[in-house]
Amino acid sequence: MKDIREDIAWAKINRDILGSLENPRKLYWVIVTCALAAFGVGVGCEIYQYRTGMGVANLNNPQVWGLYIATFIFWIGMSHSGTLLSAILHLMHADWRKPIYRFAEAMTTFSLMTAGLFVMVHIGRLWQFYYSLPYPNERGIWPNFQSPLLWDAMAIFTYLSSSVLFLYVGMIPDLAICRDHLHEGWRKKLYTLLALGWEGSDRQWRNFRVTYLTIACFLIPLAVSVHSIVASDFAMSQQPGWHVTSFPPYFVAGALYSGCAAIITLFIILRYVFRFEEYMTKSILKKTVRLTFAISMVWTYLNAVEFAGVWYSHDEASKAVLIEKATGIYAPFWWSMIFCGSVMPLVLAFKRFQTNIPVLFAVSLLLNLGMWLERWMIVAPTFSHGYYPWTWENDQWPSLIQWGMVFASFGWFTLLFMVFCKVFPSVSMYEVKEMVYHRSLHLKKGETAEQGAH
Amino acid sequence: MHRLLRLSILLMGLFSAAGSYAADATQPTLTTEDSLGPQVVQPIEFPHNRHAGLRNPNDPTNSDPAKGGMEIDCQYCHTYARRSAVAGIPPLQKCIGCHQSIETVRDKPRIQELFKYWDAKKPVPWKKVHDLPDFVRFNHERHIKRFVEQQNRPTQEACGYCHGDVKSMTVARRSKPLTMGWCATCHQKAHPVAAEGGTPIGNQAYWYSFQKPVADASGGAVKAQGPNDCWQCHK
Amino acid sequence: MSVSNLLENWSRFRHFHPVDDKPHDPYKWAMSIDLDACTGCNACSVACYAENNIPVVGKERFQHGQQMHWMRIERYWDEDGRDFPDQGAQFLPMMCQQCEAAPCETVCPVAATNHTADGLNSQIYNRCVGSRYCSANCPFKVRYFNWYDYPTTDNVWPAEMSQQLNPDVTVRGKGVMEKCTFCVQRLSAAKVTAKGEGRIVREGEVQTACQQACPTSAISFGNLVDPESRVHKQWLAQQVEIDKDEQEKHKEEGGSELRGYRILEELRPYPSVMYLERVRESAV
Amino acid sequence: MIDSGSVKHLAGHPFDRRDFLKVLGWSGAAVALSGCGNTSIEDGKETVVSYVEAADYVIPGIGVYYNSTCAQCDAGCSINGRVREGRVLKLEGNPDSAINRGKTCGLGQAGVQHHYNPDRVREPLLRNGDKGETITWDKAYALIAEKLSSVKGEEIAFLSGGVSGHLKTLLGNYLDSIGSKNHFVYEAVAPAVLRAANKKAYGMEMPRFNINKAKVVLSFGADFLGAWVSPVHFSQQYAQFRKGVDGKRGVLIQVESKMTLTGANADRWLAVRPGTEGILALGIINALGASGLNLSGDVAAAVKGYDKARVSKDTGVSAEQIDKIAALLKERTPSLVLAGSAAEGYAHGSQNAAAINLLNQVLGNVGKTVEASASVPFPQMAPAKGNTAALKSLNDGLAAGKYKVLFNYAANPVFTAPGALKFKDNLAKAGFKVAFAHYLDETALQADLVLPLDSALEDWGTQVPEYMAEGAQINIQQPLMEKLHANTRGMGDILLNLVKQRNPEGYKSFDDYYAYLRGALLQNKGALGGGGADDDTFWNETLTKGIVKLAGPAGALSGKASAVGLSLPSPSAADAQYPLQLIPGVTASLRDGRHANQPWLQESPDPLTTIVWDSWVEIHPKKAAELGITEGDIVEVASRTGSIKVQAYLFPGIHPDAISVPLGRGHEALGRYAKGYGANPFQILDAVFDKETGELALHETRVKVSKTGQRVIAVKDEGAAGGMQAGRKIAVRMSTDEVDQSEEI
Repeated sequence: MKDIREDIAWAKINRDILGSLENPRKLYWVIVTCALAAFGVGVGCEIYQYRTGMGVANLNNPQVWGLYIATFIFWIGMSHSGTLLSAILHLMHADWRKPIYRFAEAMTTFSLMTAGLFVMVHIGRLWQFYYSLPYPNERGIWPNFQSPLLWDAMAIFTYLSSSVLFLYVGMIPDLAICRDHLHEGWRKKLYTLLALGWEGSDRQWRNFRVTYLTIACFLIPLAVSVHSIVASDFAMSQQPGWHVTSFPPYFVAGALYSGCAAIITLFIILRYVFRFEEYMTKSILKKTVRLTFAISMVWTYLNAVEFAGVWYSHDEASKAVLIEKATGIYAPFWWSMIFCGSVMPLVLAFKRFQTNIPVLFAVSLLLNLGMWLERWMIVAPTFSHGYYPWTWENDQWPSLIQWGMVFASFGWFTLLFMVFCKVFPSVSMYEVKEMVYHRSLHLKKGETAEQGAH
Repeated sequence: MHRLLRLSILLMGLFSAAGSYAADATQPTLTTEDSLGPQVVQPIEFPHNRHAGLRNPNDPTNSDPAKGGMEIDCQYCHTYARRSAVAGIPPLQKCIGCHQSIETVRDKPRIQELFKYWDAKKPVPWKKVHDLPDFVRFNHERHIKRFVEQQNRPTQEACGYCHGDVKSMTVARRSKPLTMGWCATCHQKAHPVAAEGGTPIGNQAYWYSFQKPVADASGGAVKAQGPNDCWQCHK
Repeated sequence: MSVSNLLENWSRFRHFHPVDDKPHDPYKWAMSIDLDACTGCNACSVACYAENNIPVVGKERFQHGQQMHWMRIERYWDEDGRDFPDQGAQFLPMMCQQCEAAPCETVCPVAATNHTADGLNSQIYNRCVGSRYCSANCPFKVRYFNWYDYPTTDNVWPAEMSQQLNPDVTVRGKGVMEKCTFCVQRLSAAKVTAKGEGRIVREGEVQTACQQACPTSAISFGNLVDPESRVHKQWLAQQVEIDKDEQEKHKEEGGSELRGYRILEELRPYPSVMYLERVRESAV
Repeated sequence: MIDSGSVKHLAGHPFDRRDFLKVLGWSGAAVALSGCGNTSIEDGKETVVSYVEAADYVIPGIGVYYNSTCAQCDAGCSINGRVREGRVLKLEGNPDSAINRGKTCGLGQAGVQHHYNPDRVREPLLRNGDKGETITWDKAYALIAEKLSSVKGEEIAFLSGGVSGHLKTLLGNYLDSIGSKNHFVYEAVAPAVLRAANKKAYGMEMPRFNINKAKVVLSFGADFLGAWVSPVHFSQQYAQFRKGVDGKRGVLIQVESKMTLTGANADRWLAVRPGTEGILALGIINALGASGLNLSGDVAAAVKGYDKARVSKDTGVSAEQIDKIAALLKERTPSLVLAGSAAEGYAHGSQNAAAINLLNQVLGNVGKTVEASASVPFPQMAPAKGNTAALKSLNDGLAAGKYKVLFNYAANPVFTAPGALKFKDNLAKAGFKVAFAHYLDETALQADLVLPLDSALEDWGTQVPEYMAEGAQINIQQPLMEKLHANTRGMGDILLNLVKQRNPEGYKSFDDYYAYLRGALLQNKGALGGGGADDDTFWNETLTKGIVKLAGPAGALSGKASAVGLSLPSPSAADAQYPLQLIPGVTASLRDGRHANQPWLQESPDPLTTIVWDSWVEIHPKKAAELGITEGDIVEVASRTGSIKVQAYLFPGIHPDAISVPLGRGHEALGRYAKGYGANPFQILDAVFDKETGELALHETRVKVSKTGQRVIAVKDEGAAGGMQAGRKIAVRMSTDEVDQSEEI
């Protein structure tokens, strides 16, 4: 099985991929409509919550965070695989990433944007949000640089802006192709503007390569740090179940894991919707699946490390939280998380499933469910079973407003992502051409060698 | 490539320089059209200038209202300021106390209005001119004690730090911004280390910046006058 | 002002551990609560509602765990499986412990809660953006969030009742965190009076609302720095020191014969509230 | 400035102080709702209203303190109200009062919510069909005069709660003037049996109990820290008692079937079989005798049958425990034995109380920890003590159609009368019913004419407490602020007006009740300790202090608890149909329910169950397991009289043969914070009365409990861990042999 056919003509590549900007399958419009509707639900919830107060989310003391923060971490985590595919694999010269890195990178950007929304939704006085920004003000006071939440805000903002930049820079040659091939209209103007006068000269290519490489190098530590910092929100606090040294790598692993799972899901959708069967081949899917499997095992290992660390420590409160997770009211969710996160990926170990699209679609969704549950299981049980027994509680259940908001975030993400894929080429044309070229060279070399042997 | 690098370094430098300048230079200002502050319509247009304004040296009988005031001390009417956190408005009784024996102005419309309230035993519904937000605690008594009693400054000067030149106004207007940054400008300039009576510095509040801690001469506890933690002024 | 300040004070970042080498002077407000005298009658809690403009949230919101009582009375039972709790119940008034190294302070993104020179843990309502991180990190869970806009909620403060509101205390709107302040409005008033007279606040001059109401005088409150204060003497007699995470007396074999202890002291928040253990007669 | 210890004295400022209680335009007093919303400076939005005239000491921004008397219960605590800009903000205790010494309870703290309550009646209302029609006071007075003119004196009945002081005098005068002798003084929860027993044993109804002087307190269901007699006073005594006489910490033993707040604070809490308190008392006397204490012949004879085995069997208290208690009582003297409402509430309540008082006598406590109390030398001002026998007699009269006109003041019998009396039905038989009311409570809703009263913080009055702490004292009640509602009147003013209808000449010199009160107090200036002072000085000083302390000798104890005639029934055999004893719980904050419309009290968790805003039934976990009941099950509690539905709460502090439902909730009227919350156990009380005094036996209702199948989540402060500490050092306890309290401050 080949990653890509070596004999695709460049013109065909242009035609196929530019086609995705024109006429997707009907399913595309179904998805966009559903996403829009889901997002609308969230808007309604937020308006109601903003006007009435956070109480409508059925948060309480001590359960002050709930699904908003859990889903926030989920989306931050989701963003990591884009960087993995586009930057890390780029540096490692794994060329099979080429047809899929663009949409992965877009996924990074949009999931960060979704995560950012949750910060807003979560905050009690959204209208005073600007207090948390370090800007010069007449009061002469700064935000608290000690707070992991502030680090968070900064890390996410930096990561988001870098990701956008990376996505954009990597798109420039393709934008030029779009510019050159599209009919007149607003899109042509847009591409003209964004392509920055790209002509494909040698000098341009050289500068482009260096810039792209530089940003990729810059982005990798950012990606690691951003989720480490999100982990610090918990690890830096003092609460049982949160104050865990291994949280940063654990979070990063979890992030890559959920990101990879999401890539599988989106891979399958895009492949169908935009008729990318030629480019997003099953062979590439298989590689992604294997990567996912590897990461899932890392995550499982780190999970075990965390449990063992707690279990063999003298921290009775943390132990109590762990036992509560496994046996208390959250037990069904916790065990589902273990099942989805550590048992489900074993399916991916079987070769026959590694290219079975329906199975992979289902499994990838379950993996993501598991990872979402993981975030919830980090946040909620500590609140309901913290240091102070008097405030333990087990009847807090997120209200429909919270669920609505979580639901809507998927709508918002899908909406952004789908619109992006329709407006911009979601498969990198120039990189695919490169790939095809390299593969054909390789093939030729192989053929030559073969002939020589004869 | 190098040019690009140089350009970005230059840009970043410019940006941070501008940012830090902006951070240091932000000064609170009034946002009204003139420097006297917003106008407030009062039930009776009380002429502060007539009561507190300077006497006209050429008019010993002080008969012409257009030309001079009577130099009444602020605290003659606003007696609560030295005794309480709030300055308050004097009771109607106070106005009448003088005005019932000043026959010359009895038929003036404003005075007639005043007596109407008095006869009905109804308080005058004055509008607040200097109205701090409800989460702010400001203590008049402390400021009067410090400036007027300890440092012997003239009342009008001391009150004027926050209330402006009221003696030149008719109806008082808020001519200072009264914002947090504005309070701080004074408290940072005018309150360096004091030998006695200062409060030692906590920790975090300073770091967030409000007031710079200064070590005293002996190198001992760090002391500062005036507000030094948020709870001094916020309630 | 601000950038230079930021840079200059960088080195002071958390440098001043409040309980290290520099003791508070002239004030360090602290409390001690005698659990042997506390009867669990709730007078302190109601007094706190009256003094601090605490909203009554109503049945439904109480059920959702959204109650706002800054001072709660906890009731514990013995856990030895007897049929009857024949040594009575254990009551514990719990409010913000005004920790010296408060876990809530470091995590607030906007510095709405921080330490005052008097050793209080201040909460600045108007600075709060409502991230609720402070509550998440509070080991005692004594911070209460305004889940709704109580001032505009029906029947919380109808027109007549709003006249009872204490003008010295801000009425909190939705989205801000609040907690026990050790009645800071009373403290600052007392400090102003004292300062006007060129002295520091004397023992007995200021009481918190809970202390004032407590029918058994189980609560003492005062200036821990002042050697004349009852609180100072009590802490001394009980050998409880504010900057310890484990008291010397507890290190000895066999435990101590003194009653003073602080809750969750081992987490090193250095609480400013000392409790005195309840005593039960061994002869019956 | 807000130094709460100091009081700005009024003395030396002659003025008509009522002028200064005016509310200073309160928008100017910086009480804007939601301080956080207003983030910037505002210009000319708020109005600041100053006084027209002001006294020197009235300074905006500074609290002025006035002394008055708490009217939330009858204990007579003196309060000190903080007034700012003319609004009363908070009530503190008055340190000069021997009763509460500057302290208050939660109920007292909530007094401001009575005053500012949004559901107060504001206008006189006349019944028009199902509706109340607003009328003027003149019309109301005229109507009363008209109705009274057509009936005879004995056809008029006046029902009131406990009244004392000048109000009582004036009321007496009014009743005389209309020729009625039918004054019924009714309190739903009152220690009436105890009063009678005390009268017998000590010669006075309410002697002084010196808990602080006792080394051991053995309390038979007296909830003196919660709701019994004078809880704030006893709480202070309790604190001293715990510190100990001669450094020896006092020991509290509580004997009761349902744990009260006092029981929860006991060193030893004994779950006794309901109704066998007297048997246990006699058993302890017996054990004391056995351990060598000298018993007089009749006592020894009376307790002869009460050997440990029998007592232990009857009461459920182990023989070993009885021995321990006897040994402790013998060793540590003086001690104090208290008979509380739990012991009194049975058909043999008087016998129980007598047996308990006998124990006191045997221990030699009389004269040491039970002392004669002082009394006010004006018998006409002494409190009219309410009881339930009065209600029964009124009810009988109403049923017989004896009364045509009924006045009602400070009582809510439609809510609090035992269901078996059918009081509401009988009430309808009275032709014209006048209710003097703060709220439209259940009784006021049945009235034909409702007259709105001033709150206790707007009204003048005097009050004489039933329980005198040290010397005798008369408490002064004075307005702390201007009336909130223009058309409410003080009860004194109303009575004065009514009495003037009958006797205009005798009262013409009094414009209002204030003048009457002032006149009456000045008349007795000498006796009240103001001998030399001129009238104004004396009056101002009296108001400043808020208390008139009376010198004079305390009475002497007389009488003797006698063993003669003591006959205690053996515990009743199990009743198959109604197997459980219903114990109506009297909680410190809600009591008989008159203050249930004060939201602080509704939201203040019950100390033992931490439940708020609702009623519950306490069931012992074992019993609950037997019945298959878990927490949150809605159960039906049915007696012979009726049934209520209420949520179950598993409570270890209750005898398995008993259940308890708190009183005070389950209002059908009263106001927005009371109506519809919880259930009212008064409704299902059987009409069983104490055999000697005719008092309602509150604990004698037998019930059965059955599940309805519905469930709720209990609204309570307690979390999922219940009362457990999970091994963490949260609320810790030491035993007396481990602790060294000698160096304590």
